[in-house]
Amino acid sequence: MNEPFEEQLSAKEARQSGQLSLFLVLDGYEGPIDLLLDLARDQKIDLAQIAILPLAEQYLAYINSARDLDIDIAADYLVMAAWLAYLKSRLLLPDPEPEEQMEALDMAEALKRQLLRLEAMRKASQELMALPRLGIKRFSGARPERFDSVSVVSHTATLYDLLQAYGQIANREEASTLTISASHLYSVEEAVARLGELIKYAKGWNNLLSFLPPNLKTSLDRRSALASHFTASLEMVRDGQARLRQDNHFGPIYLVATEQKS
Amino acid sequence: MNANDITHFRRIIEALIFASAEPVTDRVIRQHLPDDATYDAVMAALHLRYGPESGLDLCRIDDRWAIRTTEDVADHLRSIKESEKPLSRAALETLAIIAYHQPVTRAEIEEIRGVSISRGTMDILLEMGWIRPKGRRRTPGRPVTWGTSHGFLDHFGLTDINDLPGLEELKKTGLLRQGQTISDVLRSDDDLEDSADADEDQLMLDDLLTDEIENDWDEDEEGEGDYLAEDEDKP
Amino acid sequence: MNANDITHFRRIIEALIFASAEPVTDRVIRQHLPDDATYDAVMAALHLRYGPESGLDLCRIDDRWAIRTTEDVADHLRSIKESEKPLSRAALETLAIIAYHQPVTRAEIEEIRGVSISRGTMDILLEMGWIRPKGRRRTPGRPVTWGTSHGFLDHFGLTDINDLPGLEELKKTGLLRQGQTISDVLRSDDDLEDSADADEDQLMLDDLLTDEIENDWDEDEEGEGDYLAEDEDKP
Repeated sequence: MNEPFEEQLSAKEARQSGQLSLFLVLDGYEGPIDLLLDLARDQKIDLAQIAILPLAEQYLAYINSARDLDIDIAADYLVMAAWLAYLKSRLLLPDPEPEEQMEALDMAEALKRQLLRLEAMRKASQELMALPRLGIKRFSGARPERFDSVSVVSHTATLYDLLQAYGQIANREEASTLTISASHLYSVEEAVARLGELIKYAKGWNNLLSFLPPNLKTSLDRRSALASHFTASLEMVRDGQARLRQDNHFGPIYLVATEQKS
Repeated sequence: MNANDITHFRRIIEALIFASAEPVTDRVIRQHLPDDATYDAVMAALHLRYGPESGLDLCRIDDRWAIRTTEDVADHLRSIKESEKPLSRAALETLAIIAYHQPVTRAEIEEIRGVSISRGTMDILLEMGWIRPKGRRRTPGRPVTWGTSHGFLDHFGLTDINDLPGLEELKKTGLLRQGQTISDVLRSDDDLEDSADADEDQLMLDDLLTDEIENDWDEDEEGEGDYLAEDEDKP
Repeated sequence: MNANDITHFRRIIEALIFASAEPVTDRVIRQHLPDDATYDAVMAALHLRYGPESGLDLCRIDDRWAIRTTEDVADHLRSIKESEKPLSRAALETLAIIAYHQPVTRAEIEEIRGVSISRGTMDILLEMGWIRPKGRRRTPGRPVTWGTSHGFLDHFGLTDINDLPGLEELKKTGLLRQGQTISDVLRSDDDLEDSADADEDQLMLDDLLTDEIENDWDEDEEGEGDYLAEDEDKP
């Protein structure tokens, strides 16, 4: 029932049958751990008893024969080969440093563990697939009926809600009209131009208020004109075109052009 | 054939009927059974098992068999849960626009609201029975126009669609602001999020409802289309 | 509560579970029952009814119930057997690793298999409805962790994840715990700084494995869609 496992078997058979099909064989393995696991299975039934050193040697011999045949070997197989070669040398030549000898043993242990773990997962996957699976060994009812309790949501709204909603829509529209009127606020640029012209004709100190345009209807217009004219007057003072005077706090502000003598 | 055998076959036929997508024909059932006597005994046992004691029924459909839930139980399971939800802001505004601007197309509603309407919004209003298609606009694409239904008048306690207060009346209630300043605009923006002010508005509206709706409405009775005349923005 | 009442409720719950395609949660079942005592009595009655006498089985799947045909009648139901799509070895192993190591990240799966997983492998398992994202690991990059779904339990006939074949044994061998592997060794050769992190991760993972596999399966039961927002470190 498990075709994939058959595939793997055929890869293994190919490996055992000789080197001609080496390329195909490597292709049939899912990475170096898979190949190692296959080699290990040849060596022992009980993977827990596996000897890492001969396994490393087998792997290296296998990769080398593939190399001799000029077969393209994927990088991870080569990385593993390098690592195993290193491990082998460390295991074979007892290190003078006991600490490093321990490290080599740890590495061997880690490899063994890795093999055991993958083997365990392979076995587990087969056991899983052998369970009484739905649609294979067990069946569900094929004519499901649905009883989701129909939840009927009725929406509530009062006349007040409705009117309020409409009022707000209308308000939004008015608001957008007002945005346009807001651009009629007196700009500083306008004030600079106006004040610059007017001040040429003004004699002596004059109240800043007297420079404001005459047709200011609302207090908002008035305030904005005042603010921009005041700012404009400050700019003119900075530029040396005018001087400002205020005799007391909150008192009237007077303006005079610099060319004139007060 | 002893009782054990009957149970054995009954179990098979039970599973077969359960797991088959279509009702199972007598022919197929018999294929699983050694003889007619077993067939009779098995079907009798199944009828017993799926009798009044069960929430399921062994139904005969022509020459086929199926196990279905009994009607009384199905009704029980299909319990209807009613719940009330306030109408969403989007739905409320859409409804208001339809009420005031009818007949109005979807595109026009979107233009007025400044945002597009999701399908669900119209669906909810349709489902509530508050709006209905009124016809088609004689413009390219012939879009459907929408209006309010009798259900709408019923629900909102209106006798006639012209009973809806016009914009001027809304202004008097404070629902629609007039003579706005920047701060007014800012405040009305706040209103969108903050419904705390609503109580205040409610009070004013109550005044309006008692004073004006009941007494004074007749003035814009005539002129079907005119009651919104002050709304120049309308397409 | 008398026997008649129990029968009344048993009929309803029987129909509910019988006719539902997906396993029915305890929560839904309880919604149809007045109290816990009735729940207990009804479920006991149903167990009796779908006992060995029946060709159908009342299966518990985590906190859900479903009626499925018994294994022993399967041979008679060959006509309705679904044609089985064989899974690739990669998919099978990935599924086993997810089932036994959950919650597990993609990188951890790759480490166990010693190769990278192709996109399609996880996709197939997701499409089968057997795996689901469980949260995110509290490690750099906050990788998504994977676990099995209710669909997995239902498909493989497991009541909960502790029923996985050989799980106890595997736990004893310690193979399910993240131990030092050759890729750790390779990595620590490459980059000594990394290995410090790795140890830390390992500690947390061990905690997670013991915590979650043994006790805490239901943790992210609700909010299937919320998993991305969820941390495994949530209370």
